[in-house]
Amino acid sequence: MHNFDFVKPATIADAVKALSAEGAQALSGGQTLTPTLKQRLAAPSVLVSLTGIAEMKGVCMGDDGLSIGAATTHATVAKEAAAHYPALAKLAGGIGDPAVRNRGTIGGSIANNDPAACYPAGVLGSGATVVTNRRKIAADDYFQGLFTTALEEGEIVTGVTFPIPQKAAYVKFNQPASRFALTGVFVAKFADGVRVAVTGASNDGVFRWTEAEKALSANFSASAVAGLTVSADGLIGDLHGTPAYRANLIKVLTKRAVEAAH
Amino acid sequence: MTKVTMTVNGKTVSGEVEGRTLLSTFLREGLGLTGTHVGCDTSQCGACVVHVDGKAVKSCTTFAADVAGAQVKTIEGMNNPDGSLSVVQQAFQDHHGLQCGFCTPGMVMSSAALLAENPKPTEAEVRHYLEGNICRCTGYHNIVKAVLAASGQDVSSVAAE
Amino acid sequence: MNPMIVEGQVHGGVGQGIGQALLENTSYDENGQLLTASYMDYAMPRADDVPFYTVDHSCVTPCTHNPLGVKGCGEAGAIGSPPAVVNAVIDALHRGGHTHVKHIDMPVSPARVWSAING
Amino acid sequence: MQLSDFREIKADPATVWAAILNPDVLKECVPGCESMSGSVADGFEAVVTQKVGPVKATFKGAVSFSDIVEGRSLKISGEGKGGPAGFAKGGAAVTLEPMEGGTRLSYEVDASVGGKIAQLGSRIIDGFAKKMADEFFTRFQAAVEGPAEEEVAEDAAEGEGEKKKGWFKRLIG
Amino acid sequence: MPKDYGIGASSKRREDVRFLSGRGVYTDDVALHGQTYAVFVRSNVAHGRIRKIDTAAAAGMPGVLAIFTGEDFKDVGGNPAGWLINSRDGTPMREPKRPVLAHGKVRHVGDAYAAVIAETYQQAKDAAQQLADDSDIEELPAIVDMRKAVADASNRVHDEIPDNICFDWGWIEDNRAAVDAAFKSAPHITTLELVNNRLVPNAMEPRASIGEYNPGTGDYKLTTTSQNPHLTRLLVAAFVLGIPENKLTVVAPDVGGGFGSKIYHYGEEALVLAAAKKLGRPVRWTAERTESFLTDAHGRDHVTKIELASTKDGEILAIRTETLANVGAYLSNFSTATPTFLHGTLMAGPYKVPHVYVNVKTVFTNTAPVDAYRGAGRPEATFSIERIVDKMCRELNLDPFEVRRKNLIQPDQFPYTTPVGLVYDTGNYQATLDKLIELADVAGFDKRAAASKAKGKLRGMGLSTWIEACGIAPSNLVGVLGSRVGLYDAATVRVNATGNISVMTGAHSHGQGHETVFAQIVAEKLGIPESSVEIVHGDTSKIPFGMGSYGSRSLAVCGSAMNRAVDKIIAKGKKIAAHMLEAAEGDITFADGKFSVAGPTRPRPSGKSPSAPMSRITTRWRRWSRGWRRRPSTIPPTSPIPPGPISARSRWTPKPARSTSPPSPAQTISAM
Repeated sequence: MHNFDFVKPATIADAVKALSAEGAQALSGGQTLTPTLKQRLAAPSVLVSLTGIAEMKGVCMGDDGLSIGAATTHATVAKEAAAHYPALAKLAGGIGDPAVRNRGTIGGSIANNDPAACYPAGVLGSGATVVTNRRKIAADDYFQGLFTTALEEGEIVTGVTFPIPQKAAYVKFNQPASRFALTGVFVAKFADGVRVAVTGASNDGVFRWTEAEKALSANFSASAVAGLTVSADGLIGDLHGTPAYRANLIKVLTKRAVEAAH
Repeated sequence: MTKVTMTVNGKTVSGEVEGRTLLSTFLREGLGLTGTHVGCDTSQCGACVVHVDGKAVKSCTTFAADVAGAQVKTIEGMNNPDGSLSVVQQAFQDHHGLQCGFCTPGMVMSSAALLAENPKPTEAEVRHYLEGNICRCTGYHNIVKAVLAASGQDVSSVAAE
Repeated sequence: MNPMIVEGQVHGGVGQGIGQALLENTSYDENGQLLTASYMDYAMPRADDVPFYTVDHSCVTPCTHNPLGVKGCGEAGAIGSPPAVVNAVIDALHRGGHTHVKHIDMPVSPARVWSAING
Repeated sequence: MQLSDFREIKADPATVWAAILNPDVLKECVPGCESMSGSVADGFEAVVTQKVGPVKATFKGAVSFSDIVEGRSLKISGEGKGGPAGFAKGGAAVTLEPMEGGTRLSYEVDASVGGKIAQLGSRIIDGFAKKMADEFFTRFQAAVEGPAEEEVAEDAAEGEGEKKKGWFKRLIG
Repeated sequence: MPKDYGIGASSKRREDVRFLSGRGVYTDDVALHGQTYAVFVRSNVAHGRIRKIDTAAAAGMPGVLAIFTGEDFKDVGGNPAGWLINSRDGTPMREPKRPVLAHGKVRHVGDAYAAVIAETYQQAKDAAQQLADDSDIEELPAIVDMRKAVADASNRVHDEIPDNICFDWGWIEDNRAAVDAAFKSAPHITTLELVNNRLVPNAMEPRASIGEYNPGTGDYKLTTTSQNPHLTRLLVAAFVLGIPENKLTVVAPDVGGGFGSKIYHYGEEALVLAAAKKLGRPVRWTAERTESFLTDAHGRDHVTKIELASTKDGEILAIRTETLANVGAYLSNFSTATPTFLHGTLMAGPYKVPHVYVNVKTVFTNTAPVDAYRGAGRPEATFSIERIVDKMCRELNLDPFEVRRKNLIQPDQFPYTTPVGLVYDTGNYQATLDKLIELADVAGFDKRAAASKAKGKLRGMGLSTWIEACGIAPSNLVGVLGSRVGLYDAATVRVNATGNISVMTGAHSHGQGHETVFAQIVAEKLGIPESSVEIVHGDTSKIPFGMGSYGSRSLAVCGSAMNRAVDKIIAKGKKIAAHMLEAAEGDITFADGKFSVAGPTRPRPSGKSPSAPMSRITTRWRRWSRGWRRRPSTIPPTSPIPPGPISARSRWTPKPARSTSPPSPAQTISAM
């Protein structure tokens, strides 16, 4: 690992200031970034840990829905969101393994926007709002493709607010080695329609399966998805599954998610 | 170099670390606590699991400076005060839950964390909880059995050893 | 010699055999780049990939080549388990009507089973 | 990784051809390119920085041209060493055909990587390479023919009176 | 009632206490004063010609102490293959040199072509990157696919090997015509093409090595992750660096799993020794996991076409196979034995097969070396046989249990000579099969399958029956077959003055629990508590020359050596006891840790106790041997007992089974 200065600010303002330094990089749990640094695949000059910022931690139910601080660990979400948004809590409880869940954070996950990460599916599938130190960004605008988000230079995610659907579920098919999602589908039924977000499958990262949303909005049952087809174009093909297999998984997992939704 | 102070196995320790110093490096090289092992580069094998403020974390994926002030517990701090094996450790020995011993410290730390959270886990819960700890020797059979036994459950009906 | 240790050896071998049959594969691309160079892509068996099982060694025939009459056990589990697992998968597919599937190469991953069924 | 695609560019083949061989155009069009210098005959030296999620790597290498059929087709090959990340190689066989209102540029891209990026990143390499190729040819198209209509309209609304040309066109008059 | 002590008892493992307390000492846990760090510069291309390695910039970087390249080792030896195999035409296999560091060409991704030694790990890492940046390696087309490697001879892994084939082995060549004839006349033939997937052993402890050199004495010490420290010492000393064996100690402390991958000697071990000598300081190296994936010997990787000839009711008539076996870029130490004598000789499985012919072509490719991984050859053979037997059952609509039962060797046929050169000593395969059918509740399977189906799932049942040949030996026979080392093992048993026992063994534990199990043997035989027996292993300066642990051999071979050494101890003890107990040697018996006079207890002339425990014998012997007490005349000076502590060393190489058709290459065989 190349060396760097390590700073751990206590406020968002101090974090933003620290991140304005040349070569500064935010660290929010570091379960992806740290292995990357160990491999010398990145060499920031300053690492700014965001997990010491109290105002970015915690799970809180409010009028807009469930607000989760960006520095809240997956383990905390799994525990504290369970009463309010069980599908999301279950998603958080299925990320990585217990030790990873005790360090990794929701903010770190969605800022990274790994195409196989679970949280992007939960955020996009819920139609959540990503809150940064500068603005609020709708999930539909936030995720912009492979490892790409709407975040600008110096902008950090401070929290995410989830509207609570009537029913929802996340079903993930593990990549057998990394335990990332080979494909994962988040289905959420709201009063005004259904959202379906797919992770792990596309070269462009998380996306909404609009045909299924339409079909499920009309009839929220697994059979509504049965007649749909998923194109393999643009889907990931790797050691663990072909694009055609992932296309199949999208459909199968969507059905399972609909059946599991409660 | 900056100075960090934390409590390791009940003792307050301080040391000079670089920004890049990992908790595993600090424990092994700084404090000579070599029971915490490093078996991979990508935060998956779990041989390096320790407790930070009571929670299992991978010390090879945690910067020492990030846990300054924390309570850290390593495998060396797991024995009973009289030096005997704790319940979890004893269960691993009784049920042959280890062979080469390399993954064992992380496995014990994860198991202890599980039992702290969930004192009577089911077999499926044990297997799920240990998915971040890779063992190549045991086929996990006796590890799962040991954890169930450590929770006070009767494992005599588990498929013969 | 020590039944607990003998069975532990068999468990370990079976774990690796199940790994070979269902999960593990070393993959080089056509340029000789190793694509499975970490646990991110090389699927090691984890605790939730294997079940409890019974090991029995009651049918004893002592070895005649050494004074202790002992036979080795370290590798046995890894030798016999892969074909047992693959035979079981093929059997399951045949029982499910997929009788066109004659063989699936290891590791018999879900993706390969799906391809075999649909191929 | 291999892929083929085409673009229909609103410029004549001679203009497109000149753009392809221009190091300034390549510098602007290769995503993350920090410098590009040299000549078609001897090849270009290039420095390219790529950021993919947490990974940030700087590749230093060379771009060369081969199989040149003047005004018609050529192969652009690039190869760069990225320090701890390993190396990346890629090539694009480009063919120009005149069509009504411009040029049809078709390309066949192949890319390969070695070292850590191959060992650790195989799942995203194809997607990333595709994204890079798309971005390169999108930028190239924009450089040659100017921004897309809606962008022009937007810019115009902001007060820029003159219809924008592609910067390459502006460069060459 | 299960035993609670000695042989057959499930004694708890004594080593667990240190492992569970974080007090195990693995190679990377060893910290030495003045230690330095080695980092290897590894090829990013699978196949390339080294044009230039410019070390100047790296050498000037902070903390850098030394840099090595292939040039530094071009005159030392290569790391050899341990088993010579001849091709079908009688020509010996091709053996390219496997250098410490690649020279001229790099042949797989991860092939080390330079190493940097620095004061800290990070400094070494920085300089290694600089060196990589300053190296120019011309990438050549990679040879990856075995079929293409054999078909296209224009591209070569080793320039001097024209067809990328190491050898083309036929087993047994003389049987080939008969096998072909059996296929010609067979009522049914089943054919299957299959792959034994390539695996990485993945011991959880990555490989690590520390080299030390004492300039005052010229002594070297290598602390390394090895399953067999003596073999490593032999290879480093006799073949690679030419260090006199008496000047090199190899220590394998606690080893975190091996599964084959730590049998072999690797270039990193030679490098840290050479570097330690150059610097006069300890030099350490520990693999990152990715380095392990790139450079540990891989396993399996066979592509096989197997054919099985049978009657319509499933009686196996003949088996014929053609296999391409990958050996990777270089020959690892046992890589040539694995696809041949550990694979071809098992190709009859546990069945009565009259005709078997095996053809194996081993192929060089631009991939990591492939060698024995847990099972080594036997899993490949078993997978091929058991898959094709299953396929045959399906084709002929036969019950897989009954077909196996019919073909399994019968209990009264042992010792059984197979057509592939083995003699199976014992077994009762039918009884094992019956037990399996009972335990697995085969009768209830259809019900379980139906229950699964009702839940939308498919349930299947798979059966496999197989042989595990273990403890490959005997030495003289494997020597005839091409092995360049004997496959015996050794143990020394020493009775210490206080009556406790030290056992020095050639076998090395990397998870098997030798410290516990070996103590059980000795304790049982001597009738003393297991806690009185100490097992010493893993240090060539302390243990007799043994071949280490692999191939399920520790107990069968080393355990037998130990057993024999204990017998010698008892024999010695009897001589002393005869004197002490005032009886004839022939009347002394040994049981429960005590020497006694045989027959009904009778009063001794001196009136003393009629038995003596081992500790008293030892004390007495020590006094005699040190001259503290006069050696009794009942033990004449010509007695074979040498002076010194009571200790005995034995070696053991398993005897071949009696074969009915000599000469037969036989192994000791055990069957599950």
